[in-house]
Amino acid sequence: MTNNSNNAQVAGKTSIKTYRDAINDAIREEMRRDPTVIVLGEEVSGGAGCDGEDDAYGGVFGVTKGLMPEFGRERVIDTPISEAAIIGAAAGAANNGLRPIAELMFFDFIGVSFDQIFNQAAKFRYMFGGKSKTPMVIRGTVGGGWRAGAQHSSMLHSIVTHIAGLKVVMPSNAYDAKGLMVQAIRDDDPVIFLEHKVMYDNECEVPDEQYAIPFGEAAFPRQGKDVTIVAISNMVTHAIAAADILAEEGISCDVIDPRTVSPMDDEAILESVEVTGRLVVVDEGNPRCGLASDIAGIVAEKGFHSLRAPIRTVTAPHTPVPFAPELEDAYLPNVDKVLAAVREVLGA
Amino acid sequence: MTNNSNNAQVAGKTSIKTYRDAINDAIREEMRRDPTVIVLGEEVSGGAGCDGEDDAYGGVFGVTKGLMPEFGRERVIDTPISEAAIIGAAAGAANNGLRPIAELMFFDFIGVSFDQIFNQAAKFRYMFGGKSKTPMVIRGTVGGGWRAGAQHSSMLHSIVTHIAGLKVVMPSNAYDAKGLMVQAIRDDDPVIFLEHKVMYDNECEVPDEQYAIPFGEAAFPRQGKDVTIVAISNMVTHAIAAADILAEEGISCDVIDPRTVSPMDDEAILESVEVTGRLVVVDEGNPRCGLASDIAGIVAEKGFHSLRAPIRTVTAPHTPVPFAPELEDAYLPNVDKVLAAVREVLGA
Amino acid sequence: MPYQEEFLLRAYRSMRTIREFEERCIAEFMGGNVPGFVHASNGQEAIAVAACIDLSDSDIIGSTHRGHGHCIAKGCDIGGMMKEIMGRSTGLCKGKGGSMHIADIDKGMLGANAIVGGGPPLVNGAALASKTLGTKNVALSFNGDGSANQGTAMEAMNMAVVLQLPHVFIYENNGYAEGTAANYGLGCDSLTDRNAGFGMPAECVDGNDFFATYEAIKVATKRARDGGGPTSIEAKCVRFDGHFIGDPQLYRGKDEVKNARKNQDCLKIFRDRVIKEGWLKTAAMDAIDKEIKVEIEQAVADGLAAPHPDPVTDLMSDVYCSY
Amino acid sequence: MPYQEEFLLRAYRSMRTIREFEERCIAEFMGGNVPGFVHASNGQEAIAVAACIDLSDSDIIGSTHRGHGHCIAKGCDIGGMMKEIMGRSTGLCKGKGGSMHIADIDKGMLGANAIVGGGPPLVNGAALASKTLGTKNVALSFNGDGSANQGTAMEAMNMAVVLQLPHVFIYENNGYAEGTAANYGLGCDSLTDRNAGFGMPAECVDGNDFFATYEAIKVATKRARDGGGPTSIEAKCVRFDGHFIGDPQLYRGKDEVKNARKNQDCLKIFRDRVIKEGWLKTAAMDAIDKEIKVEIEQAVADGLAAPHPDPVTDLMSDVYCSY
Ligand SMILES: Cc1ncc(C[n+]2csc(CCOP(=O)(O)OP(=O)(O)O)c2C)c(N)n1
Ligand SMILES: Cc1ncc(C[n+]2csc(CCOP(=O)(O)OP(=O)(O)O)c2C)c(N)n1
Ligand SMILES: [Mg+2]
Ligand SMILES: [Mg+2]
Repeated sequence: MTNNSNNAQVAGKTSIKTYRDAINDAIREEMRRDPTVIVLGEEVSGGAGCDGEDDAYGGVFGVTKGLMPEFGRERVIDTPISEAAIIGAAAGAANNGLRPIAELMFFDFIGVSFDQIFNQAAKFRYMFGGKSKTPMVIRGTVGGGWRAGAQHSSMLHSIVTHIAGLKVVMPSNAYDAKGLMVQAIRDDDPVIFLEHKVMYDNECEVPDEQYAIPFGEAAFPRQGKDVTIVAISNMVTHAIAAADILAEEGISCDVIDPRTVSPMDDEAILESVEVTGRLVVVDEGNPRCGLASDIAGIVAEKGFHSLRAPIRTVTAPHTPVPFAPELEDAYLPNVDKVLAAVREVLGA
Repeated sequence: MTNNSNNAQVAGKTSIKTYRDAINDAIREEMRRDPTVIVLGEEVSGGAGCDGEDDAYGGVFGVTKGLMPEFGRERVIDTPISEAAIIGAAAGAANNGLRPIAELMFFDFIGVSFDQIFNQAAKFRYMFGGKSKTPMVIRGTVGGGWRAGAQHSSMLHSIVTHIAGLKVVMPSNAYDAKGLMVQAIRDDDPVIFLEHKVMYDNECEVPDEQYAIPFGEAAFPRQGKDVTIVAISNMVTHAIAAADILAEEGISCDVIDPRTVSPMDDEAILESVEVTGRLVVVDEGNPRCGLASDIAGIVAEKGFHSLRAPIRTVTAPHTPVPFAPELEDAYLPNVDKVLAAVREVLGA
Repeated sequence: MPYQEEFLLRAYRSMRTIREFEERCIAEFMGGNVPGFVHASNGQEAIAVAACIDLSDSDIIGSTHRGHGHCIAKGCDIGGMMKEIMGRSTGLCKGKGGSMHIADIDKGMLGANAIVGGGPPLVNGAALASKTLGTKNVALSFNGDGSANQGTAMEAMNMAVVLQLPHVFIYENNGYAEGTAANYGLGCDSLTDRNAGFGMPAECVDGNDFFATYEAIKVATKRARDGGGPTSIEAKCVRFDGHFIGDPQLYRGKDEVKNARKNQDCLKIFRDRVIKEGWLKTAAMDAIDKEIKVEIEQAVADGLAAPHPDPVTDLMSDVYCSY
Repeated sequence: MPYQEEFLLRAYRSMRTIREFEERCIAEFMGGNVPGFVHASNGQEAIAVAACIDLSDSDIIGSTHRGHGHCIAKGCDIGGMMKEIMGRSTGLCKGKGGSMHIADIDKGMLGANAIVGGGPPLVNGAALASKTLGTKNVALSFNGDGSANQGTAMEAMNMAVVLQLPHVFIYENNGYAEGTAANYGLGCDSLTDRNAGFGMPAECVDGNDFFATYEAIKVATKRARDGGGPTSIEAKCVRFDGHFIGDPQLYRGKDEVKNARKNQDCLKIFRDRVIKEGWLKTAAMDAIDKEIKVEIEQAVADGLAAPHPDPVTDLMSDVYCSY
């Protein structure tokens, strides 16, 4: 297993795979196994109605490449630019026997489809007294680093985490991405599956066979006893890098990757803080009502007596994502900011 | 001043006014003063194109009643049921010389208009390098208690608080409602103004003249030294009731009403906790990535050394809002839950 | 006789049940037995029944905030409905949904929807499932003149055409969206023409005439089932009550409702027609009226006697299938 | 001569500036000098210029992700644009916006929009301000064939009709939304007919023909200014480059782009026409071509030399007017 992979071990043959291919793998195998799994979204194949090649994109990030040639346009459905109708179609289909995987090319597009996500799909089961199930996955790319500007770089995971009825999955490496996607597809509830766009080419060792990683179980990419670092999605990369630097200084960090933020493995965090007494939370999202303060709040409520120092959160500032590279780099949490926060909670 | 009113004092004539009328007052006077202020939304007047009476509703909760007869349909604009177009029209008009007040009849309808709120109005100023201003108010009703079910009873303030570029205002009484609405209209940034539907008939003494309450300044409806209770919107009502009960037992509560949650008066909260060492946060919203944990997180980071007990949050559970009265009552925070939380942080 | 007697009696029974149910809902709401917001569909019964009478349980409908009639027409149990609307734990949704979120998946009733325009994208999904799985089920969405202006409804129409989904879009044009005239909210002269512009067959019918509505929807449903894609049916009709129960309706013209109840009552029109044509006897219909009165009476009594949900266990269950 | 020479030269200069700007953008992007996503509008110059050439700074346009041409046509400074696209602090938006969020409020350019369909509701707002304040300004939104299917765009059309807003909806139908054919995404046979269904005059023109496009938009703009409400203009055109710069365009037919560049180049068509009609001389246009080459060269050089934003002060400023 390489750096970013998870604590679990799986037997059998493995290959070095990118995050992109790991997700593609998971979807393809589930589609082979289960004819009710479909994929829909804009350019999930590409080339619909055109004179040139089919499957021209396979998703603008290439994640669904090859699915249409194998499963046909009936199961890999290019749609008009109508995100509300995409999510609605997925939700309605999920209530009627399919297991749709809907793509929001950028998760920033929840703005035009949010009602179908939070008032419809998320609430069916409860509103209808438990009599319906809505097994659907909404895939979306999140995060900065691509110089894509304010409307294509947001995280927004905190918003969906706020909504009861949604499960929110944020893999930080290819191994987790595959196992969590398999679980997401097999899960009977609506799952928001957020892929950080800077990680698509990240590789690690991934089992060839299908495996499902249960939701609500954190991974522990580094173990330690001086300070707990909780990080999510691409921030895990920075947390691990910081932990490795600090390890050389004799500071041992317990890095926790919740992997799914709803449900979230609170216990893993609380148990770690019981040992370390110190907590740094790293999240690329905006700070107010965000995941970082959510975790801080949980620990301040349930793990207060373990704490030996103020909690430190490392997040983006309370601004939109700026375009210019210098600004975007300053906006994003990075290794240096994690190091500074860890030193602060230790020095305090 | 009655129970719920704020710490500030204003000279001049006052009247007993409902929360509804206080908001109506603020809007009417601003419309008289400033011809660029307009109101738009569904049924803000009512009766458009009909044979019967005009101004038939004046908003479904009657908040904008009487405005259309005074200012005409050019400034009090009934719209089709197209929330994205309503918010967009307000935002575009705000960039071009008007000060629109757009109504989302229920704030639950952000789902169909969210892009125009969070990707457009909220981001213009930043994306355009400070070269535009977007002075608009989005009014919406929030909250439970009306047995209106899962799609008409949500709070959702935490979601807009997460968004940089939005200011979020949540008055807990008629006095604040008027002063904050005046400020909201005069403010040059997009303001989300959330009216809790169970408070429309609540009355208190309200000055007749216009006054603006600055954003980011908390009110202190009860002062005390044993425990800090931060509550927002209609939860202030419960916090005050709890504080009054506890006062009889000799427990003195410092009740803080932030009034605006973005910007929020962190300092008032931190100063109070410095004295009390104990914090209870009461919020009707859902718990995950919500305002309650946001405040808890801030205090765990910046006020940690003041804390003498775990923070307690009192929120709705992680479920949609149920319909049946027994269930909705169990869902909502209330005086008993606040009392229990306070006793817990004191007893601990 | 172009219709079988059994069919006509079934249609009449269904319409009368809706009428009686709604009128009783209004009374019970006024009497304090029904919490929340309730939107009654009395006056619009013919459309619901015309749309649903030929459907099987595996065909799907998606409804609106004004959904009782659609539920009843689709075969939902009126006892379970009444309990739901009263917020009882034995209601169709355990009391968690209420009037605006009533659903009955087993009957192919995908749910009322308290979000105007919320339904049509979902019904596309039901239609897509039918197409993908090859089940030949059709899906119908109910829409209002007001909800026609919601972007979600328009997106759904385009997508239904693009994917050739078996989806019949029914627009109940009752002249009002709350207190706003349909003619005001719709910028176009004809919603049917606007919908035709999306590339689907579109027809406008008199929604007070059960037979006209039935025939139009029958053609559309058959087309959908045969793989011919979506259709729009606009049915002009009258809302007999307020937007919500308790609405003072100041925006309506003097005598408008009175006249409509007299001249545009779809039940009266149905009765007159079947009697004129000699298809049914008055006595048969009167007998149904009596039976239904009893049934509704029973539903209300059962509703009032039904248990309330448990604030602890029911509050926290049914959020997820597993968590 | 139906057009003044000054007008024709201005039109040509504007179109040529866009062409040159876009081609240079593509080169600078490929050379690594432009960060992020860039969508070039070369091939579609005639529409931008036809729409904006008669507008004043107080008329408003709202643009799309493919907005450079609209900016230039509306009079934005190309130096400021290039700096913005390169992310420099002296760019039109201080480098905070970039290509997809470029705006210039002083020039009545309300902003590109990285959200497909994000613009039309906002342009309604600009039009509403004009109507309310009685300024007689008109507002134009640019839309694509793909964005036509976004609910926001359709809602905006209906609302513009209902409120009789001075808003001209321009649909640049370049045959593609990313790698999806316009004919696939649009379920209807004719977008123009679909838009007409909303209750506004709607016309389809050859967007490669500057003159045809100009005349149609002129009528629409005048109607709007005179209080006659909105219009839809669909202009069929060709996207010369990829959806984004770097797009391999596998979905396009063999030789499609080559043929289009040869036969459907709006600049060539313009030149041929004005020469055939004897309205302009080749030399005059060639001279403009040369001037523009120099201008763009200068814009790039200035862009590359321009200061970068400050990661501390610039990051945190401009979120609010006051907080
Ligand atoms: C998104 C949204 N906007 C507004 C409302 C409030 N609302 C409920 S019903 C209604 C009118 C709907 O009119 P129409 O579609 O004609 O249906 P009708 O009430 O006439 O049956 C409105 C505005 C809502 N529930 N959801
Ligand atoms: C809401 C939203 N959905 C999807 C996208 C991704 N996207 C950007 S441009 C585009 C195609 C737009 O097509 P069209 O409107 O025809 O404009 P064109 O690119 O042809 O100029 C898509 C799908 C987006 N930016 N916003
Ligand atoms: Mg209606
Ligand atoms: Mg296009």
